Amino acid sequence: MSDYLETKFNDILFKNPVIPASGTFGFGREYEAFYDLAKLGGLCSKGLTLEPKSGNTGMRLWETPAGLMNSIGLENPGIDAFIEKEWPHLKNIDTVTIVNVGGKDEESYLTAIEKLNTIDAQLIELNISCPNVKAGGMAYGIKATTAGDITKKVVDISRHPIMVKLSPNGEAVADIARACEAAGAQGISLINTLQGMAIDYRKKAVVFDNLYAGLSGPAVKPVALRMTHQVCQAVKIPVMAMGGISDWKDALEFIMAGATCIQIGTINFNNPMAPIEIIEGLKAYCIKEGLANIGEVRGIV
Amino acid sequence: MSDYLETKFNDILFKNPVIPASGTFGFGREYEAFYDLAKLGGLCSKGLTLEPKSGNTGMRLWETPAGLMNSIGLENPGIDAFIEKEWPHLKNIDTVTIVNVGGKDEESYLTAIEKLNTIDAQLIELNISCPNVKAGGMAYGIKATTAGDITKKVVDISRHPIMVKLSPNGEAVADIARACEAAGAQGISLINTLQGMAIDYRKKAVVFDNLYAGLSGPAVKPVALRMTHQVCQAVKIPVMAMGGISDWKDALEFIMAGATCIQIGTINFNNPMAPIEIIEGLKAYCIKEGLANIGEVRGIV
Amino acid sequence: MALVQSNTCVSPGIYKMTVDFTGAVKPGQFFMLRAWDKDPLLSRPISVHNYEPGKLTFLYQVVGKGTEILSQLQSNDDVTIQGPYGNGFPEITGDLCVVGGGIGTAPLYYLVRHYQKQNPAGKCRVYLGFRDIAYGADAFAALADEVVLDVGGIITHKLTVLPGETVVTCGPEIMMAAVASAVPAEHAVYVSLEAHMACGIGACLGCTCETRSGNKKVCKDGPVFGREEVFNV
Amino acid sequence: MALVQSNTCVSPGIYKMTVDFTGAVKPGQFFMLRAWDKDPLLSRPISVHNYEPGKLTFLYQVVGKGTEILSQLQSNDDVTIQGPYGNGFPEITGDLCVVGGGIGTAPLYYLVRHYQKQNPAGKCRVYLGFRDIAYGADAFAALADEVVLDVGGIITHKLTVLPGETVVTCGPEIMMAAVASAVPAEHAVYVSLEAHMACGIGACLGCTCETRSGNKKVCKDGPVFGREEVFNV
Ligand SMILES: Cc1cc2nc3c(=O)[nH]c(=O)nc-3n(C[C@H](O)[C@H](O)[C@H](O)COP(=O)(O)OP(=O)(O)OC[C@H]3O[C@@H](n4cnc5c(N)ncnc54)[C@H](O)[C@@H]3O)c2cc1C
Ligand SMILES: Cc1cc2nc3c(=O)[nH]c(=O)nc-3n(C[C@H](O)[C@H](O)[C@H](O)COP(=O)(O)OP(=O)(O)OC[C@H]3O[C@@H](n4cnc5c(N)ncnc54)[C@H](O)[C@@H]3O)c2cc1C
Ligand SMILES: Cc1cc2nc3c(=O)[nH]c(=O)nc-3n(C[C@H](O)[C@H](O)[C@H](O)COP(=O)(O)O)c2cc1C
Ligand SMILES: Cc1cc2nc3c(=O)[nH]c(=O)nc-3n(C[C@H](O)[C@H](O)[C@H](O)COP(=O)(O)O)c2cc1C
Ligand code: FES
Ligand code: FES
Repeated sequence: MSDYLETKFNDILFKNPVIPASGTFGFGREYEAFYDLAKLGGLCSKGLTLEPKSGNTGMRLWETPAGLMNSIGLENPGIDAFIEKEWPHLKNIDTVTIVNVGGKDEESYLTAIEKLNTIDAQLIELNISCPNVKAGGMAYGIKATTAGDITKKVVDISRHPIMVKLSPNGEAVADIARACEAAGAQGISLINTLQGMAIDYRKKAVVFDNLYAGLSGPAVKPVALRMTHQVCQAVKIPVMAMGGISDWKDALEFIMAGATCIQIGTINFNNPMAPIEIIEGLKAYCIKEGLANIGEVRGIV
Repeated sequence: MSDYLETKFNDILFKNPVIPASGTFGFGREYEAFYDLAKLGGLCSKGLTLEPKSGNTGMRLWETPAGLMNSIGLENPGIDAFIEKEWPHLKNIDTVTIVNVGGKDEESYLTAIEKLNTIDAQLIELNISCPNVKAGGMAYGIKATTAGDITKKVVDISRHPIMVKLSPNGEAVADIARACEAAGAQGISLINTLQGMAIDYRKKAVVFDNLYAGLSGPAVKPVALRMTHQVCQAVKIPVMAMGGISDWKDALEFIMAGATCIQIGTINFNNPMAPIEIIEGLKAYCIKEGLANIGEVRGIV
Repeated sequence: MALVQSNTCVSPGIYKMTVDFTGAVKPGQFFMLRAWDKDPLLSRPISVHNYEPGKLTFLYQVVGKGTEILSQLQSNDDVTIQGPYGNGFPEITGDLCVVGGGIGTAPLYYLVRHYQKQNPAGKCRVYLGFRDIAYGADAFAALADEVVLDVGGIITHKLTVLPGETVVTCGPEIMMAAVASAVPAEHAVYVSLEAHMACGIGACLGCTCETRSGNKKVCKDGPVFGREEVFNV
Repeated sequence: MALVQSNTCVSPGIYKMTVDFTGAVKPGQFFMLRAWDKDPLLSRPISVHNYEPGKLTFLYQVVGKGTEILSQLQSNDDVTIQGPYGNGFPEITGDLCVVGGGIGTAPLYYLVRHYQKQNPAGKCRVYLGFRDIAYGADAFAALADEVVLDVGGIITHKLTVLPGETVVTCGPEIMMAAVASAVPAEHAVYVSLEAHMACGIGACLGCTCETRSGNKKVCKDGPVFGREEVFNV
């Protein structure tokens, strides 16, 4: 990609601001059949936890109007297996790799972070916002005090910059973002999924074994855009925004709201080429509007 | 309608549990061209405030995927004009009329409630959750303490039962519901609109003069259903649920989640006959399932 | 539900659709159209371009998802139409001067036809302005006493209103505002406004416009207003 | 994008669609189909019912919005297909016994054709069970050595597996489980699972099923599994 889209997230240089979102892109391999991953601004790993997790039982996906509910429950091979089996492949891709880390308690977060100190990841996305695991990160992510607390402890021991991924389900998101910034976070990403519920009226039963699940996709875009704007107004650290982005126009709106980078989630399932089309769309927009770099419209609203 | 759908909300008898939602149905007159309003379980007035309000300037509507954002800003003729011009018409309709009341401060809420003591409304919906007026109700609705506080004051002076309409934008909605119950509310309704944002990338500007606006429609259903379930688990007073209901199946899911009645909002715009079709659909469901009354599936999940 | 009789492209991006409909329809009224389920969520307001019993015609421009879907309808497809809604143009006596810009010319055709039927002796002149490509001018020429056509310019530059004429204008707001201030005060001027609409019937208050006499609903109190109500003239 | 060659109703609620496609396609694989934008949001997994170069056939049942939209496609319409995905059935040597239930018969037709091409001397027997109305039995009868058809009953009641047969089953999970426990241990039994899918390619972990060797993805590691992997037999 060209200079039109080059974007600095602190001192990390992204070729472009477009990054597939955690959990919607596996560890990238599946999408190599569609395009060269080096075209991406970066990519973000599936949410990892210290121990391997087999995820939630029962139904894991449910479609809603313009949305998708998921209850994957952080199924993942664990940090060790990731470092051994996925990282050697990922590190050779010419793009920024973000490692997404979840945890069930302080200790599991910290041990996971320590293990990641052994690899040369460029950015860690601290997931304190997964609504799908009972003893999970969201407990930290819905209150400014606990969010700040865990962020501080993680920042203290990590040799990598920490971007904290916020939940849309808690108290005022700007307060939480400020607490994370104060605790030393080098970036904020948002939003994780909105907590929702599905009932199968035919079966007279809830759809998900875990009762509630996470809503994502185009349906959530207005909420995600509002929260992105609130957080961009509240903090000085860069923001990586997501939530329902499905084309370059949506991506542009998040950038106009102040986001430095944007992540592409659910729409990957609808259109595997979406990230590439968004990159191309943003570039065409720069050319058409006579922008030297997309950064010229960042935060202009 | 028949006994299949008769529903008691405390001691108020509704012919059926289907009620058009505040702000999506004017004062009912416009829909009389489509059907006899007496077929409805009830109807709910546009949000009223003590003084007439001309509402928000600029764009007021914006479509989103499976959703609608609005920034009406509680345009309404004021309580006095309502009592004088609309109530005489409404009170003669053979259905339950709910009066929705918003306010900018404690005094305006209380004076409005006092004025409503002069008419024979059956139920008041206390709107502490409108995201579209700056000094508006939502300030009360997003914290349990303030929500409980205003509820108590209103309950104390109202001769009508008070149903408090909750915001999905605040702290844990179950806590807020509990606080309202403890303060003497006789019912809870939810959800009001989710706070969202829209940007018009062509104009490089925010869409709404008021910056943020309220999201409703099918897109929000999973969130509304989750909150309905949480609140129904948390309180003993009856719940009137809404948020994205577009057909009888959706309505049934909210009832299965524990709602006593359901309100029909945005979908009225898409299909003016929606409430009637929902009533008929629920009745047909009862017959098909051999239920004597829809209440048999209430709260079964 | 109405059956589509025909739906054809009459100019790049401009379609004319005729559907089965019989009922009382006034010029300046509109229908809410949909030919989709929930994506987009809302119906789309489209003015009456022409009407005779059994035959209701719309002229519309493809600008987004809704009009795109409409443009793909074929004969015998179903389209949901609700209406007619809105106040429509007032009954005009005396001479008529219409000023249309772009797709704003759509409702003026039925107005001119109706006017001529009501006022066989009346004179009717038509100004049409287009940005790039004109459409529908021939049809107006077949009806009106005079048609002034402008492409790429500013139609109000050409506008001279004759004594006794009532002026009706529909087009981009900026054009209608220019007409409203250009036409001498002794002429009545009516403008047809646009607004994003949800319900189309006056229930949602989403289409409110400020007028001299307070808020009005474009869908129900309008879309036609006297110029002095909505413009500072 | 692929062009629809034909799309016809073959039985109430059951459609057969043929589209342009050329590539390597194994029996038991599936494609992700869509003919809509974002309502519904996801593509729909549909098995390969038959394939020859230039001609890919699906057989599907209308059960909801997605399949409803598919059923309305006409010749020369576009449909987006991604695939083929999934492991497909293993290459079978020896004799073959297939057991299909309802729309689960869809992938078995191509399996039988392929099997016979690879094993000209092999014997192939087919059991087909339907709840109300049978479809496709004639086509199987034209290929297979024997077809046992059951409507309204329980197909496993009729099932006898002959020595040397490999069993392949696709249909409601309860039927496949019954087949899995009915067939003596010396026969290999393969089952084709269903799951709600978002990506279809192994990226979302939404279609996971528990197997003896841990979680597997139905879309990528399956949809075909050995019975001992997924059923307690
Ligand atoms: C009373 C009335 C009569 C109308 N008559 C006609 C007509 O006869 N022929 C015709 O072509 N158009 C007419 N319009 C405009 C037409 O309704 C819009 O172009 C249409 O709704 C756009 O829908 P869409 O899904 O294609 O575009 P969208 O994707 O919804 O929007 C595309 C662009 O059009 C704008 N837009 C959307 N809805 C409206 C609206 N209601 N009014 C104005 N701009 C809008 C959007 O802001 C956006 O810039 C009329 C509008 C009104 C209010
Ligand atoms: C690998 C695979 C191959 C398949 N092959 C065929 C085939 O050849 N022919 C055929 O008719 N169907 C096939 N199916 C099932 C088909 O994918 C679903 O029927 C379809 O997705 C339903 O979409 P819908 O929008 O019409 O229904 P929806 O409105 O989405 O749902 C209607 C009902 O179908 C269920 N359903 C939805 N998606 C699936 C799914 N992916 N799997 C199972 N049930 C589902 C829902 O829970 C609901 O009860 C296959 C499924 C898989 C996983
Ligand atoms: C199937 C699925 C799995 C997800 N897994 C994770 C995860 O492991 N870690 C995480 O931080 N977010 C996860 N998410 C959330 C997304 O990264 C993203 O925050 C959310 O989906 C909103 O963006 P979208 O609307 O573009 O999908 C997941 C989302 C989906 C749909
Ligand atoms: C145009 C519009 C106006 C509304 N006005 C009010 C109002 O005056 N008072 C109120 O309590 N809620 C108001 N609401 C919120 C609805 O009553 C309802 O809570 C919300 O729209 C969610 O339900 P729905 O998804 O079915 O529309 C309004 C909603 C819309 C779309
Ligand atoms: S569109 Fe609803 S009031 Fe006019
Ligand atoms: S459907 Fe996504 S992993 Fe199988």
